[in-house]
Amino acid sequence: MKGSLKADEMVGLYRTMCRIRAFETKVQELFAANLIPGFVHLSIGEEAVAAGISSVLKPDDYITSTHRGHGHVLAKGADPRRMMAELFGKRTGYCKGKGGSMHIADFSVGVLGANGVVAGGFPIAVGAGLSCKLRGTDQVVVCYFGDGASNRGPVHEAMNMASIWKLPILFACENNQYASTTAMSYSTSVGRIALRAPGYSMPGVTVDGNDVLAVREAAQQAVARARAGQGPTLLEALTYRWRGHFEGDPQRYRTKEEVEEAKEKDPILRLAATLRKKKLLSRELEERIQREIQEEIEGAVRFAQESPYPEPEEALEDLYAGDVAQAAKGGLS
Amino acid sequence: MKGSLKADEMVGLYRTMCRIRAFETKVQELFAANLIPGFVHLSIGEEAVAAGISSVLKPDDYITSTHRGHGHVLAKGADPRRMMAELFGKRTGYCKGKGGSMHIADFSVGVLGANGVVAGGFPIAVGAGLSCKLRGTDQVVVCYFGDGASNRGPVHEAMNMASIWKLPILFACENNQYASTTAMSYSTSVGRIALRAPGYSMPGVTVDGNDVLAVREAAQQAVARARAGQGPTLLEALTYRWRGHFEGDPQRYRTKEEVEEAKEKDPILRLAATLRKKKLLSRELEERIQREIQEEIEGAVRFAQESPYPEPEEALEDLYAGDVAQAAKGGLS
Amino acid sequence: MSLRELTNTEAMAEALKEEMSLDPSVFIVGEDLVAHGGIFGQFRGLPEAFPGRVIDTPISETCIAGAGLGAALTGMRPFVDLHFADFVTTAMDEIANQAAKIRYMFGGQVKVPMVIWAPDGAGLSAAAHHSQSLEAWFVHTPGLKVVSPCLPYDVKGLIKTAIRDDDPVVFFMHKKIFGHRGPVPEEEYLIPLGQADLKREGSDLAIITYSIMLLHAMEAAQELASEGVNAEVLDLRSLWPLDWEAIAKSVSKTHRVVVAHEACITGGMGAEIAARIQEELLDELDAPVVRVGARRVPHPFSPPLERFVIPGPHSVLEAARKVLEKQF
Amino acid sequence: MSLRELTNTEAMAEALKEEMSLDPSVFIVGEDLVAHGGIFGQFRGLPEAFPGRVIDTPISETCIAGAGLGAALTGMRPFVDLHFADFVTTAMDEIANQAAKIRYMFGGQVKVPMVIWAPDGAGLSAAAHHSQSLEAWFVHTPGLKVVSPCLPYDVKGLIKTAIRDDDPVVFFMHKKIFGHRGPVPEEEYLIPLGQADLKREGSDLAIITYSIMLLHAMEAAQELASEGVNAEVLDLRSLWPLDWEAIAKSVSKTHRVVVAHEACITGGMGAEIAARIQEELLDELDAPVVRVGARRVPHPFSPPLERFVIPGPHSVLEAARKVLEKQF
Ligand SMILES: Cc1ncc(C[n+]2csc(CCOP(=O)(O)OP(=O)(O)O)c2C)c(N)n1
Ligand SMILES: Cc1ncc(C[n+]2csc(CCOP(=O)(O)OP(=O)(O)O)c2C)c(N)n1
Ligand SMILES: [Mg+2]
Ligand SMILES: [Mg+2]
Repeated sequence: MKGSLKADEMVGLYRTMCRIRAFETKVQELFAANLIPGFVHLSIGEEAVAAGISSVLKPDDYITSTHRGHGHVLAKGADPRRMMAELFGKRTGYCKGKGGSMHIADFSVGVLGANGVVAGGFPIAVGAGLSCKLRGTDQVVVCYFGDGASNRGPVHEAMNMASIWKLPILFACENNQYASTTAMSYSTSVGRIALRAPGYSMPGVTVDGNDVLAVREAAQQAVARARAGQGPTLLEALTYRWRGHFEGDPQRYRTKEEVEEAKEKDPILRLAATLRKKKLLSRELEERIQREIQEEIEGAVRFAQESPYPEPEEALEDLYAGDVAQAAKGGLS
Repeated sequence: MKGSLKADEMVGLYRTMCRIRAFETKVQELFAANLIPGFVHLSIGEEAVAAGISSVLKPDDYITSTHRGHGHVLAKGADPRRMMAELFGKRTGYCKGKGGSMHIADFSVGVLGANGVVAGGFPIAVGAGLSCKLRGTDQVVVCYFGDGASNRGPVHEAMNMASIWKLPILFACENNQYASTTAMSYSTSVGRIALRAPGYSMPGVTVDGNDVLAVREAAQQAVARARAGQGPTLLEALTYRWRGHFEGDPQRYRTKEEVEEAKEKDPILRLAATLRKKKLLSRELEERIQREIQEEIEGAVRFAQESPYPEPEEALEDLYAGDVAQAAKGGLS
Repeated sequence: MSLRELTNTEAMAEALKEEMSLDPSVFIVGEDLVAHGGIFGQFRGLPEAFPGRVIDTPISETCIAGAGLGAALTGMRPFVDLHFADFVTTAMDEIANQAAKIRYMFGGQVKVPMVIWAPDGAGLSAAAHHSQSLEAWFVHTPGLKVVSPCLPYDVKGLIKTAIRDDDPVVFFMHKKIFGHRGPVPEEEYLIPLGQADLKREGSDLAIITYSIMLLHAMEAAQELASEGVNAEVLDLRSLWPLDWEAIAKSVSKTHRVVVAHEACITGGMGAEIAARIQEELLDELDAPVVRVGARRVPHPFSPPLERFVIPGPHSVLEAARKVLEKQF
Repeated sequence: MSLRELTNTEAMAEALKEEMSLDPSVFIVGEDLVAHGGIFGQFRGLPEAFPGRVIDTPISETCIAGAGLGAALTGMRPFVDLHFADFVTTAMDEIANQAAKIRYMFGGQVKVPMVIWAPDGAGLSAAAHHSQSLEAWFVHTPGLKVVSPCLPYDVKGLIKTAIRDDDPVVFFMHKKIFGHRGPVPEEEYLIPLGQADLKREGSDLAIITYSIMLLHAMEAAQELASEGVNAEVLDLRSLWPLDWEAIAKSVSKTHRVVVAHEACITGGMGAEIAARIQEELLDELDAPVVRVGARRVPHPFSPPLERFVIPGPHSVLEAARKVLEKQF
């Protein structure tokens, strides 16, 4: 299986992971420099999950994302310039500055939205899956979520509904072992989230989430199953969050050593090593990839910085699609 | 195990089931005669579950009940006179007429309340279990629920929390195969609710819910486990609802034959046969039991009928325990 | 226009039937819809007429509402039945944090054409978990539209419009009005959201109301008429958008106002309307606006208690008398 | 009384420490409390001082709130931390249908001594899911008490009272006030629920407010003073029970009233207060009551947008000028 991956696909996975890493490393810097308002949650170290999964999706497939969603969104094909502009709160951002880091969406590439509410994407994913089924398309939906999210009620309702209706959904758990300050081993009544799948008569698979090839392979099976009308799959990818829960997190709940140890399992270095062994990643290619990415990210930052802030009154736009927009503006509000 | 039950305990189970049946059969008549307002959900045919479980509980153990709760409440030791008065909406009822059939509670015998919201009892049961643990008592909590309830989100959150904290809870599923008009085989992604227990690392047991001895035995193990601080158990009792979902239900979702067939598994007749075989239920004893129960139920009806309705202004009482009661009355409300 | 009499149940089913015939993206989802055509028969005939488009669910209101949203975001027009308005409590995140905000949070990228429908109201001894009127929560939630009509004509027209509307519409119908009959044209028609309807013209006082209280207000107005008082009754039908022009017109004409709903007075829709009337039209008032609504307790079960808690025609009458008394 | 200056964070932690020392049935439950002493440090020191009585949970707000209720029904006094007020949407059934109604539904059999605490409010570019002020929903829900103080003195006294109160108290604190300092006596004291506090005496106009808007109102009042206008500022502190006497006194004294909160104006607490003032004290008003609050949109992320949506001192000032303008 892994062997059957084409060379350019493998390099593509590498490039995707590097783009996510570069984007978020830049965000980290910009946030520290007070250039990004609000709160930022980074997925550095977890890039293999989004990269592996998105590599088997089509442009019109859907994803629902989380508060830690830059990677999901980038991997699904969103434009880093409009993402960065959104993080800056600029009018050229995906949400015209109304959303920020926790609320990025790009409906044109199937991103149904990040979400500020943990597990908020589950019911939406079920609805999107039901919609695919009712419209008779072969689209699939990926519902990203964390280990912490797995204990919220909507997860249960969504998995049950997806199963009884055989909806084309991949429930993708990024198990990074913590939910904010809380270790999964404390909060969760089962050692592996995937062990809950039998309760919904769906396949439950746990993979090494730092091995992008393993993630991709498992996702491929799940997506094939979904497209074939056989229903949802629960895929759990074991990984680790390198940064704090949010930028600025004092992280008293874990040791530096634990973090350093986890960093040794860097999914990017790991794939790089594999590629080099297979002679797929020459020094020149690698330099070119990094250079292109740096240019792209710097371009995104430039775009964001040069874009204007929205005018205050724009806060009253985009509430309603229908003709009440006027009424709402004219009203007391 | 079954053999180790004492004779009077077995007869006690029989008596409990007959009391529930008699109470509800009377309620059915009274409702049909327009003497009971609102809505009524009867558990006729399901008596073995409440009877079997309550037989292993102590008076200070807790239960949370459901919209179909007369049996749970009676079996836990509530007074049928005050129950009946409540169903009539009388001032002498458990809730002074404020609750009705779906909202009976008797805190003096550990009944933390029926509930009009399906699965509404789960979080309350978790809190009661946590309270037992924090107070260091050996009390246990039984959380009754239906097959339909099993698909609601709070069930998931509650089972996970109960498990991680090893709370003394028996999650008791009365699987009567329907939730209102909806068959469990349609709504539920797993053939047996108990199969969801491994997802919470707790024992999951399915028993014949028309066999009160089997229910009792399984409950006994679960309760022993809970009292020993080993955590919760999910017990599923397979049974059948003889009446409509509510009194008046046209029941287009199932056939008369299906109902008739199910009635052949009457839990009361079944125990009666066992008792007779063991020579524990002479004709005289049986007649005495039935006579006593009839007298008790008739007494309850008389009590209810002779009791006064509350005065309208009593509607403003019992909202707050603190001194705001006055404020609330004096206020605009 | 030829007129027939339909019940609200029939008017609602007819509206859905028409919209489902016109637009294949419309579907209905909720608990216990198929076997009995909904608990009030409001979907009768539709499961047969539109196989696969009336969808029974598990008991999972959170996910039902959220699934409606997910479907709305991806090309469908879901009509979500929440079973009882009291159970919106289990789907508040999906309604108030997700459906209401998604278009705005995402900068207007997407439309959210969904209806969240629920029967509300008291009067059937259904007690505290099956009797509430919670519309005020949703009026206070930017991004939602809120509708609560009473008569079959309005129900039909507004159901059709709500389905065609590209924003999330929370649609309440009082559970005691399903059997209420009224004229409904055979011809197709729509009623815009945000348009009140003057159900009775008058000059001495205005009763501003909606949902079942319309019936009580009409009864009270008739009683007042027999006493020589000419009350006008304004049926809001939509609570958001709110037809402020119609309200202002009634206030400026009558100078005396009662606002009546079945929900709890404290913090109810009547507070918003009264506050705004005094804010914008204080000089027009000859007496304070008087609010009618439920007392601030949960709904008790026993009939004498419930009758005491919820308002009826007598409450409107009492409020009207109070408003008429005052002479500036 | 000897006075020290404490931040709200410190005042809150001290109140909890005192109550937990006095009463072993008090415990704290919620997400992410132990490692960092709560997201604002509001529980700092407590996990160590009271082992096992500050309890971290999974992300399960529905069950956290409901578990608080279950514990309250069985002899404990839970203090439930809901993390962010926005997430009450996930626990509305437990709060509004269960905790609020249980005592009443069951005929007064039981007490429900629990506090449901959450940080609310905007101003940190936290966007639509982490910025709301939702107190109006709970004031509209019979059975709940609702508290929302601003200054450390009030926070400490009200946290203690809320814990000792035998009814469910929903307790909001604005997330921008945690670092705000103010005098707090060393000696123990309590502040009754339902008692407003006149934070500034004045005769020309009354600003009725609570939570962070108190700070904005004080700033506006100072500005007005420099213009020769003497504004009085009434801090409600509790929203239910509501100190109607204090409101009536301010209204009757000043005849000009602004009601200010950060929540959305439409259907907010200001609607209730304005409606009631005109209902009971219309003759006292020299001008309409003017409401200040957020515009009716979700909270946008970008600073210029957010500043435009939520009210500040300038909004109070503007409203005050409007109220002062009018001459009857
Ligand atoms: C319903 C809800 N509860 C709590 C929060 C606060 N919160 C934001 S992220 C988070 C932890 C999420 O953990 P996990 O699902 O494992 O995702 P991760 O952050 O590890 O990617 C929490 C508690 C929230 N946003 N929504
Ligand atoms: C949250 C919620 N959703 C829906 C209902 C309406 N309802 C009442 S009972 C019921 C069916 C419950 O089925 P089950 O849990 O199997 O219990 P049973 O009635 O079979 O005893 C439904 C849908 C409700 N009361 N609460
Ligand atoms: Mg995590
Ligand atoms: Mg059932």
